[in-house]
Order: sequence, then C-alpha cells, then structure tokens
Amino acid sequence: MKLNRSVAAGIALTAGLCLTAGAAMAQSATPAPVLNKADTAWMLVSTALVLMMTIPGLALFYAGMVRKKNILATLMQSFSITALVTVLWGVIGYSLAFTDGHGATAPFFGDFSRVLLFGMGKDTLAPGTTIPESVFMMYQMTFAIITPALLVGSLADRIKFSALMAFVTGWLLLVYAPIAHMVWAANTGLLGKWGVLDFAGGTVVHINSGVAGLVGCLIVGKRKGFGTESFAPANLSYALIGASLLWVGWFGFNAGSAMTADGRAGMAMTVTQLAAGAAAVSWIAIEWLIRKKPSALGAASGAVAGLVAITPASGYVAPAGGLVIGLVAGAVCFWGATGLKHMMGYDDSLDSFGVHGVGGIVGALLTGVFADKEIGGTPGLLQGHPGQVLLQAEGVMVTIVWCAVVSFLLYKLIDKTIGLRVSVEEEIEGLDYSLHGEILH
Amino acid sequence: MKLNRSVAAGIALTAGLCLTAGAAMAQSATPAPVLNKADTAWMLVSTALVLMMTIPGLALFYAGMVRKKNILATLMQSFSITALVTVLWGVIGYSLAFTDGHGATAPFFGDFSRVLLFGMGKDTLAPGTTIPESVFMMYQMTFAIITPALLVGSLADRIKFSALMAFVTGWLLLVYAPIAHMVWAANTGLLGKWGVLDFAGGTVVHINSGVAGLVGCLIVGKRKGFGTESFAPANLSYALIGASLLWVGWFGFNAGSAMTADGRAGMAMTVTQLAAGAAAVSWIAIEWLIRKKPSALGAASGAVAGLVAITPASGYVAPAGGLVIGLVAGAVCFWGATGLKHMMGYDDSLDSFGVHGVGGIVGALLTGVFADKEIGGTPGLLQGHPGQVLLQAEGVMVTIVWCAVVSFLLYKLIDKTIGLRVSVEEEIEGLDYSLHGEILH
Amino acid sequence: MKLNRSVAAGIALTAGLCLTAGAAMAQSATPAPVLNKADTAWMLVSTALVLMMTIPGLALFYAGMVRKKNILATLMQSFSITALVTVLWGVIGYSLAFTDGHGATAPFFGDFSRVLLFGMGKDTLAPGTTIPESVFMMYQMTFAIITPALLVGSLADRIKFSALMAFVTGWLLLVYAPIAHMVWAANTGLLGKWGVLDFAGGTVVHINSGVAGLVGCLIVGKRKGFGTESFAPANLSYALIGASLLWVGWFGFNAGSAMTADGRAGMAMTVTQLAAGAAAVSWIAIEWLIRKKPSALGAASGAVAGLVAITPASGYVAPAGGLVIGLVAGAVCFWGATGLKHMMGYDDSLDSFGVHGVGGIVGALLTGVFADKEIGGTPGLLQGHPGQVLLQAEGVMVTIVWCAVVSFLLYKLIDKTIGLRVSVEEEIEGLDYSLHGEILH
Amino acid sequence: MKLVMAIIKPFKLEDVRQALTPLGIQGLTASEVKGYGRQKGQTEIYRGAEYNVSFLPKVKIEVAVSDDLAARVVEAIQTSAHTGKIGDGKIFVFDLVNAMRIRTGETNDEAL
Amino acid sequence: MKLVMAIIKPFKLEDVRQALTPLGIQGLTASEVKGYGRQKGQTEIYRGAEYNVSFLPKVKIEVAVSDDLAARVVEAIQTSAHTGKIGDGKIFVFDLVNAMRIRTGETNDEAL
Amino acid sequence: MKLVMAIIKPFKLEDVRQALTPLGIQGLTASEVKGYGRQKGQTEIYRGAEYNVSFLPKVKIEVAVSDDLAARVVEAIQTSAHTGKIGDGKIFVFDLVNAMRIRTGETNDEAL
Ligand SMILES: Nc1ncnc2c1ncn2[C@@H]1O[C@H](COP(=O)(O)OP(=O)(O)O)[C@@H](O)[C@H]1O
Ligand SMILES: Nc1ncnc2c1ncn2[C@@H]1O[C@H](COP(=O)(O)OP(=O)(O)O)[C@@H](O)[C@H]1O
Ligand SMILES: Nc1ncnc2c1ncn2[C@@H]1O[C@H](COP(=O)(O)OP(=O)(O)O)[C@@H](O)[C@H]1O
Repeated sequence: MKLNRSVAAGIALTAGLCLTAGAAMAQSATPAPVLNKADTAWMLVSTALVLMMTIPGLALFYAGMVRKKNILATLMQSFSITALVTVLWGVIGYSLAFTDGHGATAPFFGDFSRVLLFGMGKDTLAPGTTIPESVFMMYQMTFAIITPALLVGSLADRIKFSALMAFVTGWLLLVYAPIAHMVWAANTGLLGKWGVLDFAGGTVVHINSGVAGLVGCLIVGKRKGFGTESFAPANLSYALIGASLLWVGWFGFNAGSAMTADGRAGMAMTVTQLAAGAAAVSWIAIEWLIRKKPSALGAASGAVAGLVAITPASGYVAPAGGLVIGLVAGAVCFWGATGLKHMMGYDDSLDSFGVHGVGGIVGALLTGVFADKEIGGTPGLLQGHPGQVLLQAEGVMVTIVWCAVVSFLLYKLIDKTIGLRVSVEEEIEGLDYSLHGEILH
Repeated sequence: MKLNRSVAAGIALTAGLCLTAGAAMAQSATPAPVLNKADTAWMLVSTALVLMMTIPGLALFYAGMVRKKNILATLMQSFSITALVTVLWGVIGYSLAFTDGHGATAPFFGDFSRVLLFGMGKDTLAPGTTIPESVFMMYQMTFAIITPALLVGSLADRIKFSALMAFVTGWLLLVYAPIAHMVWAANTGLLGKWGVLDFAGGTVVHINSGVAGLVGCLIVGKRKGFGTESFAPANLSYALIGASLLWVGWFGFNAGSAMTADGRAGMAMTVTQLAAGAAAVSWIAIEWLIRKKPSALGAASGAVAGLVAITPASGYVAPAGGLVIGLVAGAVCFWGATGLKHMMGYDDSLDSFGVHGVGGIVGALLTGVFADKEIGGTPGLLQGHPGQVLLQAEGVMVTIVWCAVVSFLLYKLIDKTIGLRVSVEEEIEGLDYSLHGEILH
Repeated sequence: MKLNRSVAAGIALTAGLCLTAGAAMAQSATPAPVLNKADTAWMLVSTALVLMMTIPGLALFYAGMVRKKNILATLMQSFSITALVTVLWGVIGYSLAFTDGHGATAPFFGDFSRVLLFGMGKDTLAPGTTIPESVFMMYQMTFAIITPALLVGSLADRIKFSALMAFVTGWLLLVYAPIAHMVWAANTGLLGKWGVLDFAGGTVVHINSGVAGLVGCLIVGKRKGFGTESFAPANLSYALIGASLLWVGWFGFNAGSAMTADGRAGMAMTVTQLAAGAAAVSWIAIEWLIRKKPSALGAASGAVAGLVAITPASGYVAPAGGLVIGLVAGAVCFWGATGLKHMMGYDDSLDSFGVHGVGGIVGALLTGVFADKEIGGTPGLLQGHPGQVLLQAEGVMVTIVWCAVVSFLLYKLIDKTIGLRVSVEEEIEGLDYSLHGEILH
Repeated sequence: MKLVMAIIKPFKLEDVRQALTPLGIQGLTASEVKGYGRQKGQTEIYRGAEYNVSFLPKVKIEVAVSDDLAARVVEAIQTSAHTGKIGDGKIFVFDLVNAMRIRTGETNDEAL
Repeated sequence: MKLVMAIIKPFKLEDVRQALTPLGIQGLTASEVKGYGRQKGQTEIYRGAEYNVSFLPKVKIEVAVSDDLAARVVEAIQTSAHTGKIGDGKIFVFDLVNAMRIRTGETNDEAL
Repeated sequence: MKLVMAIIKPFKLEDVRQALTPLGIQGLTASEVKGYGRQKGQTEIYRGAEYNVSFLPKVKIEVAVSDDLAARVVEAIQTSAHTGKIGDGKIFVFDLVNAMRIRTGETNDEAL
C-alpha cells in the first residue's frame, strides 16, 4: 500500500495550477504533497473498519468455534491483544516498523525516532501520502492488532493468558514489526525493494499469523480429548456474525490500503468482494459434493479464505483475476482445514494456518500470476512477466523462515519460563472460569 | 438515485472555472465529470454500510425471529445469498441492470457490454457521477444482495437450501435486474423516464422483495404447526441487534443514494432517521394501546417499517415529511404484520410482505405526496402536483405485476424440478441439522 | 467541538483565491464558508458510527451485564430511547440546544427558530463549519441519543418502561439540551465562553449521564436481592461485543468532533485509541494483582473507562497525554466501580456513575493538565497554564449541579405520578416478560 | 400414583403431548437433556478431529398419573414417540409416594 | 430416604431455598424445565399465528431428605412456593433406595 | 431395575461415561442442572454487590440398570466422578417399576 506515490493535490490547489489552463488533474504537480481531506476521511474510516475486524469481528468468529466453556476466554484474547498492541505500537512498534532505520539493519528494522510517537505532529503528513501521519500510524496499528489476534486461533482452548500476552509482546516487536518493515517501509524495506507485491498484507498479516500459529500448535500440543471428544462449536451464530463483520471490515483493509479514495481503491474493493463471494461458493460447493451438506461454518470459512487470498492481490489484479483467486482459494483452503490438517495430525484448533497461512500463500503467489499493469502498474505471469511469481515466492519464503524461526524461539522461551499451557484441570474446566473467573450462563 | 445528474466538479477544478470569477459552485460547469475523491470516499463507505445491512444485519434480524432449530439455517440463507449474488452480479447481473440496452428491450433490460465487468477500467467513471464505475457497481451490488435476502423472510423455516439458491439465481436476473433497470438506468429505464421517483429503492428493493415473498409463501404453504404450535422467537436479542445494524447501515442505503457527499445526502440521512424513530414510536404506541405491552420486537419492526417507507422518499422530502411518513408507516405496517396477515391467512413467516411490501407501497405513494421541490427538484401533491402520486402508483403497479408474475413462474418451475420445500421430518427436526448438519448448542 | 472556527474553503474555491498566487492553504480566506464534501463525507460517517455506539453497541454492553430475565428489556431501553430522542431532537431538542437563544437565557438555552427543523434547508451550512446543517444536526442527535441511554445503566433491572420514557423526555429538554448549549453553542454558550474545554462531550455526555444515573439509583433504591442474590451477568459475550462496538464507534465520537477530516481529527483518533488501550491494560493489571484473575468484563470496562476519560481531551492533547490519561482512568474507574460504590452503598447496577461519571470527571480535569497548544490551541497545566485546570473544574461543577438538581426534581415528579419502579413481582419475574411480554429462550 | 418419565426425540414432544390429552392428562413437565445410546451423532469436520458426537439432544418428559392410567400413558407415549429408527428413546416408570398441588395444597390423585 | 421433586415458578426458587435452610437442608439441585398445565402462556402476535403458548418456564427442584424430614420439606416448599395463582406447580415424593456422597463415599442419611 | 441418578461436576461427564462402558452400560441421559450445597461459588465483583454465588453448574446423569448391576454402577460413578474436593456431588438410586424401549416396545431389562 505504500507504493502509491502519485499525490493528488487535493483541496488546496496552488495558484500555479489554477493558472495553468486545461490541467484537468492535479497529479501532474510534483511539489510537496499536501493534506487531502477526502483521502483523510477515507483512511479515518478504513481505520475504524479494520479495528472492527478484530473487535468484535475476529473475536466473534473465533469465539463461535469453541466450546461453551471457552467462549469468553476467546473473546478476551482478541480484546486484550487489541489493548496490549495499541500500547506497544504507540510506544515503540510503529517506530520499529515504519521509520527508515539505519545502516545494515535498515532493510529489516526501523529506528527509534518515533518512540512514543514523538515527532509526529498534528500536521505531519505520512511520507508519500496525502494523509496525516497520525492517521497512517493508526491505520497501520489496526493491522498490527489483527495479526497476533489471528494466530491465537491455532492455540485456542489451551493457551495461558499470561503466556499469550508475553508472546504477543515479543512477537509484535521481533516478528511483526520487521516483516511489516521489510514489505512496506517505503524507502528501505527489503522485500519492497526487491519488488515483492503485497497490497494489503498477504505476507505481513496472513502468512505471518498462519505460520506463527502452526509453530505454536506444534509446540503447545493437541487439546485434551482431541479425536475422541466432541469439540463441536457451541454457538456457530457467533462465527457467522464474526465472518460477516470481517467481510465488511475487509473493505477498509484492502481498499483502504490504496491510501486514497480513488479508482484503485474502488477496484481493490471490487476484487475483494468477488474473491470473497467466489471462495464461499467454491467451498460450499465442494463440501456439498463431498459431505452431502453445505455447512454454515463452511460458508463462513470459504468467505474468509477468499478474503485472505485476495489481500496481497487487491490493488494489482482485475475483476476476473479476483474471481479466479477466490475460486481457487475456497478449494485449497478447504483442503487446508481438512485434508492437510488430518494428514499432518497437528491440532490447529481454529485453522489459523489452514485458512490464513495456506490462503495467504495461495494469494501471494497468484498475485504474481494475475497482476495487471492497468491496475497496479506491475504485470504478472499472464501478462508475460513470470519473474513476478518468483519474486512473490521469495517474499513468501523470507516471511515463513523469519516468522517460523523467531516464533519458535519465543514460544520455547516462554514455555521454559511462564509455561505456555494451562493445567489439565483448567483445560477441562474451561478457560472462562479457570483463567478469568467468569461463566457464560 | 440515478436521477442526480448535476455533477459536482470535485477536487480537480478545470482552469476555466478558476478564471470565471465569482462562480461559487462548480455545478455550472458542463464539461466531462471528473473523479471526486470525497464523493468516492463516501460511496466506498456507503457500500460497506449496505453490505453490513445484509451480513450481519438482516441475517441477525431474521435469525432472531425463528425457533432455535432454524437459527443457523436462517443466518446461512443471508450469508449464502451474499456470496451467490456477488458472483452473479459480477458475471452478468450488473450488465443486465445498468447498461443502456438495445432497441425494444432497452426500457427493461441492459445489454451484455459489462459481462464479467469487462470494459470497467480502474479509471472509468460511472455515467452521470463523479465516482469510479467500480464503486458504483459495488454499491449497486449491495442492493442486489439485500433484496433477495429480504424475501426469504416469507419462506423461513421451510424452504430448501438448494431451491432457494436456484430461485435467487433466476430471480436476480429476471426480476431484480430488469426492475432496477426500469427505475434507475439513467438513459433508458422505463419508469425513470416516466418520472417515477424512487430515491433508494422503495420499488426496486422493498416492494419487489415483499411481493416475491408473498407469492412464495402462498405457493410454499404454511409452516407445520401454524396456528397450533408456538413459533415464539428463540433469541429476540439477535432481532434487536439486527434491526440496529439495519438502521445504522440504512444511512449508506439512503444518504448514499445521493451518490455524493453534500446537503442532499445530509437531508436524506435526516429524513431517514426521523422516519425510523417516528415509526418505532408509532408502532410501540399502538401496540401499547391495543396489546397492553410494548414489545421489543414491535420496536424493532417499527423502526424497520419507517426505514422501508422513507427509502423512496429520502432525497425528495423535507424533515416534516419524513416524520409524517414514519408515523404513518409504523401504523400501517403494524396492521400489515397483524391484521392483514390474519385476515388473509397466509403464513408470511417473518413478515417480509407485511413490512417490506406494505411499507414500500406506503412509502412510494407518500413520496408523491410529500415530494419537495427544494429538496429533490420535483414537487408533490402538497405542492400542487397531484400527478406525481399517480405516477408513483403506476410505478408500484408495474413493479408488483412484473415481480408477481415472474416470481410465480420461477417458484413453480423450481417446485416441479428440485422441490421448494423440505420434507416434514426435516422441517420438524429443524433446518440447522437437517440441511446443514449443524446444531446451536 | 464547536471551537473549530478555521474554515477550509473546500471544493468550490472562489475565483479570487485562485488568482492569489502562492496561497497554499485556503484557511487564510475569510469569506463565507462553503460546503466541503470531504468534511461532509467524514461527518456523515461519524454520525453513523455514533449511532452504532448506542444501537447495538451500548444496548449490548448493558444487556450483557444483566440477568437473563432482563436482557431484552435492557436492549429495548437503548432502542426505544433512540427512537424517542430522534423524534424529540427533530421536533424541539436541536433548536433548544444549538440556536443562539435570546437575552438572559441565551447562555443556557437556545430559541425556537429550529422547531421541527424549519429553516434548515438542504444547502444551509452549520455555522462555523463546512458541512450541511442537516449533517451537523444529525451528528449532534446521535450524542443526544447516547447520553440518556447511558444513564439507564444505573437504573437497570428495576425501572419502569413508561417512567423511563417520561424521564428521558423531560431530561433531554431540561438537562441535556441546556448543558449541550452551555458547552457547545458557539456564540452564546456559558461554559464555552468561559473557556472550558470539552472536545467531544466529557461534561455534556459522560458526567451528565453519570450524575443523572447516580441520582436515579439513589432515588429508585437497590435491586431486590442486592448483596444476597447472585446478579452474575448472564451473557458476558454481549458485553464484550458491545464494548467493542463502542470502541470502534468512538472514533466517530471523538475524531468526528473535529467536524473536519484533517490532522486534528487524526490526532483525536490517535489519543482515543491510546487511552482506550492503556486504560484496559491498567484495569486488567490492577485486577490481576488484587483479584488474581483478569476478567473479560474488567477488560471491557477498562477500555470504556479510557474512552470516557479521553473524550473531553481528544483534540487538545498529544499522544503521550492520551496514554497517561488512559492509564489513570483505568485505575480510577476500577476504584469507582468497586471501592467507591461499596463504600457508599448505592446500587449503581451497571456502573454508569462509576465509569462514566468518575471517568468523565477525571478526563475533564486532566484535559486541563495535558492540553497542548500545538494540538488544540490551548495550553494546559504542563505548559504553564494552571488556570485551565480551574476552568475545567468550574465546568465540571456547573454540570454536576445543574444535572443533579434538575434530574432529582424530574425523578421525584415522575415517582409521584407514574411511579419509577416496577412492582416486586415484576422485578422478580424479570422485566422482559413483565414489561414487554417477551422471553429469551 | 406413578411418575412416567420418557426420553424422546425433541421433535416428537408436540405429538406426545397431543396423544396424552385424550387420556385426561392435564399437565406434564418437559426438559432438554442430552442422550447417549446406540444412536451416534454426526461427524465433526472442521475445528476438531473427526469423531462421532456421542451425546444427542433429547427431550425428557415427566408426567405424574394415577396408578390405573399408568399403563395407557406408557402405551400412548410409545406409540406417539415412535419412529422406528434408532434413538427413539426410553420410557421409565416410578412409584410416587406422594403428590401435592402447590396452589391448593391438594394431595395425591387430586393433585395431578 | 425420600427424594422430593417440586416444579415451581422460576422466581420462587430463592424463596424456597431460604425456606428449606432452617430445616437443616444443606443441598439441593435445580434445573430449568418447561411446564404444561392449566396455566396458559401469552399469545404470540407477530411472526406466527396467534395461539396460546403451551409450555411455560418452570424450575424443578430435587432435594433428597431423610424419611422423617420429608413431610416438613413438602410443607415448607408448598408454603414458600405458593402464590395462589394458577401455575404454582406440583410436589412429588419418591422413595430413595440409596444415596451416596461422591467426595467421601458416605451413604444414606449421612450422604445428604 | 434401578435408576441411578448422579449429580456430578460437569467436566467429569466424559470420565463417568467411560467408566460405565466396561460394565455394559449402553445408554444414559445427561442434563445441565444447578447445584446448591456446601461448595460455594466465586464472588461477584462488578455490577452487583459482593456475595457468594449459591448455585453452581453441575451435570445430572440418569442411567437405568438391572438390579444386579446397580451396586457396581454406583461404585463406578463414585470412583470416576471423585476429585476429593467439596462439591463432587451425590448419587441417588431409585426403584424402577417398568422400562420400555420406544423403538421396539421391549420392556424391562431388555429395554435398557
Ligand atoms: N440405560 C439408560 N438409562 C437412561 N437413559 C437411557 C438408557 N439407554 C438409553 N437411554 C436414553 O435413550 C436414548 C435412546 O437410546 P438409543 O440407544 O440411542 O436408541 P434405542 O433405544 O432406540 O436403541 C438415549 O439417547 C438416552 O437418552
Ligand atoms: N401430571 C403432571 N405431571 C408432571 N408435571 C405436572 C403435572 N401437572 C402439572 N405439572 C407441572 O405443574 C405445573 C403447574 O401446573 P398447572 O396445571 O399450570 O397449575 P396448577 O397446578 O396450579 O393447577 C405445570 O406447568 C407442569 O410443569
Ligand atoms: N440433599 C440434596 N438433594 C439433592 N441434591 C443435593 C443434595 N445435597 C447436595 N446436592 C447436590 O450435590 C452437589 C454437591 O454438594 P456439596 O454439598 O456442594 O458437596 P459435597 O457433597 O462434596 O459435600 C450440590 O451442588 C447439589 O447439586
């Protein structure tokens, strides 16, 4: 999203422009960007939309898939991560991710010039955009919030609250911030410089959370009763409401990543919608064929799979590309949440890896296939540029390796100190009561 | 909403305008419209708001009125229609509804020039507006989604999932698309040309879905146990949440139909709010008088009735008109959902016709009464233009006839092939388990 | 929020400005303000966001804290207040609050020039802003809706529905409208003229509702079974969803109060988020220390406490100030909802006073401490202007006194006539069934 | 007096109630229970391993009757709750030592 | 030993519990049930035809007591659950063959 | 025949079910109940005064068995539901006059 350098001059036109008769668009002006209120309005709203994706969106989506005794704890996880990351991001996270950095670490990390947001004035614009830096910082914060909230899906029903808070703190600074920097820090980020395309966070958000979730569930181990007891979701309506709010909020996620309210944002919204719809249709269709009954959870999972896969591609692909990405994502993630998981035998409780990890990889690669010069300026495989697919694969690999290694070390560190997992009694009693002293009546 | 031809020149003013001293508003400029980012921002948001009306808004509103065994199936209906219509609209629906069409069918149908959205570029503007066509197409899609989702209310608790998907497919192309075309296709639509006023979909959305629902429930028949068993809603809180989200989202529906962020949008929002509040108050008051207790479901139904009735009128009437329309709609729809229904003896399970059909008709006619030249450019009965009421009635009639006839044929076709209704056992067991294999615990 | 006098000239630049070469920002122009579509778009959205705070946000937040038998009645309270205040505001409330008024009462009340919104045309701008008056009126309406809805928290589980409707009617006109006028009526309001800072409603909304709630619960008395029976919340997930929607909607509340989409709005959003996150963290931390278990309700309450306290300060303080205000608010409101309440022995059922009253006072005073000249033009204590703290304290006092006295009289009047409280049988049976004839199954 | 307790499929509740009315049964008490038996539930697909759900939703009916009615009540329940498919449920009969109507204090057969 | 089972109006649960304490009753078990009887529920208005709701929410109490206490328990329940209005509910008494406290393995009267 | 009714801690349900299988028990019925006893619940903090929650969630199990099995069933439940902490619950045994399988009409021991 940081790639949009063209600056619309906005409301306050310079007199010079006015005098240049016939200049229809302000984009030809190259002087310092000025604040555009329309872009600002759109990004304020997008920030609200993406926050809504986590609370209550994701909170409900996940809470709707657990057993009754863990519903409140699951809501609490998303809610507390929101609060914690808010503080962390303001204090140091944003600075690490989005400032230029120095010397050899600059491709991986920013510097400390925005610690506690010092230096971010009321009228500072975010570099390369027409919106206040405060709005940009906030918008990015909502991405930093949802990513760790997503990975909890793999650890649901058994992770300690204290361990989770500790893990998220370390992970935000050592995994999320650097990967966001690599992909999106306009001047210095490693992957962005390579030319890896990730419009709204296929690598940074989805592969990242999916892989961290997978590593986590391998270390934490299976839930007690896995394979013998019923883990049937207690209240699937929550999952449907959550998926719906994720869908709606995703417009802020993807179209907002244009950083401006123009035709590219409109196109990003269009492909987002088409992919979500197509993936839900393809997941339901497959399930209907194989399992005889199309399930509500299948429809919701399909839509989310499509949204995940289109995330890196939105802003780069045309409508037909969006449709195809959705159809493919629905099918592949169905396999990710069923075949793959059973084959490998890990207990990815709410399919963070099966949907976000797998969907994110599919989307990142297909972005390289369907990228359309007319939409985002970069051609993909179908327009005779196979190198983009390779580039995308490299981006995926770097993300997976960095995320897996650092996450692994963090989990192990916390397991040795605080301990990652609740006791068997607490797990059986349910996290709601054992960790938070509350019961859903 | 397509009637708003005046084009605000937006951010990028032409030099010519700048040189014309004293020209305060850009509306006097007639050259090709250019993209206005503020309008675009508002329409991006309106799109998100209207999508939120269906999922999770309407999904919850309806799910909150059924018995426990059908809650998930009801959520699933709205959710799946969202996915299905998304694909259909992108592939062919939008093209049928909003392109000009050819020859004799042009007043009723568009053409195939936007199939798969080909030809809709990133920078194409929607004709007669200042926003990208992609945003316009998406905004319209959210209307195409909610309309069939509304009609399911009449069929709740007994319609087959497969039959519903088939019906919606046919209905979208043969009923929704042509009626949207007739009313809103700027250059060729039959009713628009006649001068029928429908700002945000009183005919296209509400009468249309209400009538299709009524025809459907007559064909499908009453629920087993109708009149002898308790059909008491299992979880009315969902209905209240749903009604609330419908209310909030309706700002996108009505004020968004201005296609621009200006005083007319503000006025549309104002009358929308006044009508919703007034209708809730009038419904509750009547219920309190007649039944001794004002119910939560009554308050929610009243608000929705007011929102339905103001839909065609928003953008044409002044605040006082909005208040009166709300008060009338609350009373008339109360009768629609009780007196009328019992009198006629059909089983309109969730009152799609009683609220949306009846409210839509009331609103369409009262638009002709209260239309205010100062607001929308067209005077109504109260400003000495009784012809407008007649015009409105003609619009209502055409909608009812087209919708009823084609819907009837579609239902019959599907009944003969797939079968419309689940088996008695499935109905008794509940659609959640029998159709989708899921249970709300 | 009415303090923002700088007027961005918006889309329709006057030719004069265009000819003034080099004038980069339109703010130097002093001619009559013109409509700015970007500001309008943002305020349309903010209105929707604040409405969402009440329905379904607050409705769910409160409904999630009561016993099962009162859930629907609690939802109904927020919903009906929304409908009732909508009508009242349109008919007379807005006129009383936001017109200039006459003579000696002008510092306290407006006049009748906007009764039934007459005189508010489609193209009228709100004075001192760049948005249509209709949008301004609507935005203010959403504040007028949420304030009485907040105070019901103190009366939950035992207030008569009829009494509540009567009380809200009187309270809106005799307490809310004058206090809003005193603080926000640009030309004549008493407290605004004094220089009391209240960006988004710390006094008008939060202290006001908290104090009215406290007075109410003292008069209405404790719930039957207080201290002996379990009042454990039946469905805390609703409280979490509600708190989440409040949080998201609060962006419209605070950043919207800038009345424009610029850097100040961005800064207001930033401090809002930081305060919410910090307060949730501080509440949870304290609870974890003292009670051994961090609760979901604690996290939600903490976030709301932070949002309340930052409300008057947003638009005046810098990020670090926002963080500190949040940390303090979390701790103080924890005490407000536990220590203080138990010390005094009143039954503030859902802690309207403990969170909104106490948090509002903390926030109003800290605004005077942390106000930053760079952000809102006014320096606070830390910038060497201790007088601002005094001013803030005066504003708090006036609000408390006016609100307490008039609310007291109103409660007494209604208690003598309609009666405030349901019968013991109705209270035991639950308000859902006894007042509204509905049951949550 | 006897107390007849039956575990039935939830959707049969209304049928059973209607079958009892002609016998002069004026009251009964029902509750939601979960039954474990030969009938196995569906297989879970996502978000958990595949396995058979062991407990299925059932409805428990309790109806107090005079001794002479007991046999006919059992028969009526069996007939009306019967589908012939596995999981139809059970009927159990207990001796009742005493019964009382709270409203009036009436006891035994008069209380039913 | 006897097991006393009572079907009462939900809002009477707390009163009944308090009425039993003075008799030395230290434990009881309650559950939500739906009762069908002479009392008819409200009429549904929307979203369904008008009819009388047949099942109303009730609470079932089960309390195991020694033989000598049974009569006084029944009486205490009848008095405290009584409103005099239709739908007050029923009390049923069963013989208990055996009772055991799981924690200690104590049986019969000691287990109560 | 006997009907064994046990009130246990909810998380023990699965353990109890598994302990009964080796005895040849093929079915049982469970329901959610609220128990009042020596065990006191947690203290509420917000939104209400501080007090002890009196009713705690429990699960009630009902299993009908032939007379000769009853003692072993009671023992198996006691062992598997035992934690040794207060609130473990109770087991009650009733005489069953009759039992019937709805699907087949079989009665008594064959019906179990
Ligand atoms: N021994 C038993 N004690 C108590 N309830 C039983 C017993 N056996 C079966 N049930 C109840 O009866 C229901 C039906 O039993 P099941 O074995 O599934 O079918 P069927 O009786 O037709 O063979 C079970 O779900 C359970 O609720
Ligand atoms: N024969 C019965 N067997 C079991 N429960 C009964 C029986 N008769 C009544 N009940 C229970 O008692 C409740 C109250 O009975 P009802 O006839 O409404 O009032 P009353 O006992 O005051 O005449 C019913 O709702 C039902 O739960
Ligand atoms: N007399 C009784 N009648 C019915 N149920 C009882 C009785 N006493 C205890 N119970 C049930 O047993 C549960 C455990 O009892 P409690 O006194 O808390 O523990 P313990 O039996 O270990 O002393 C209670 O919650 C209640 O459900």
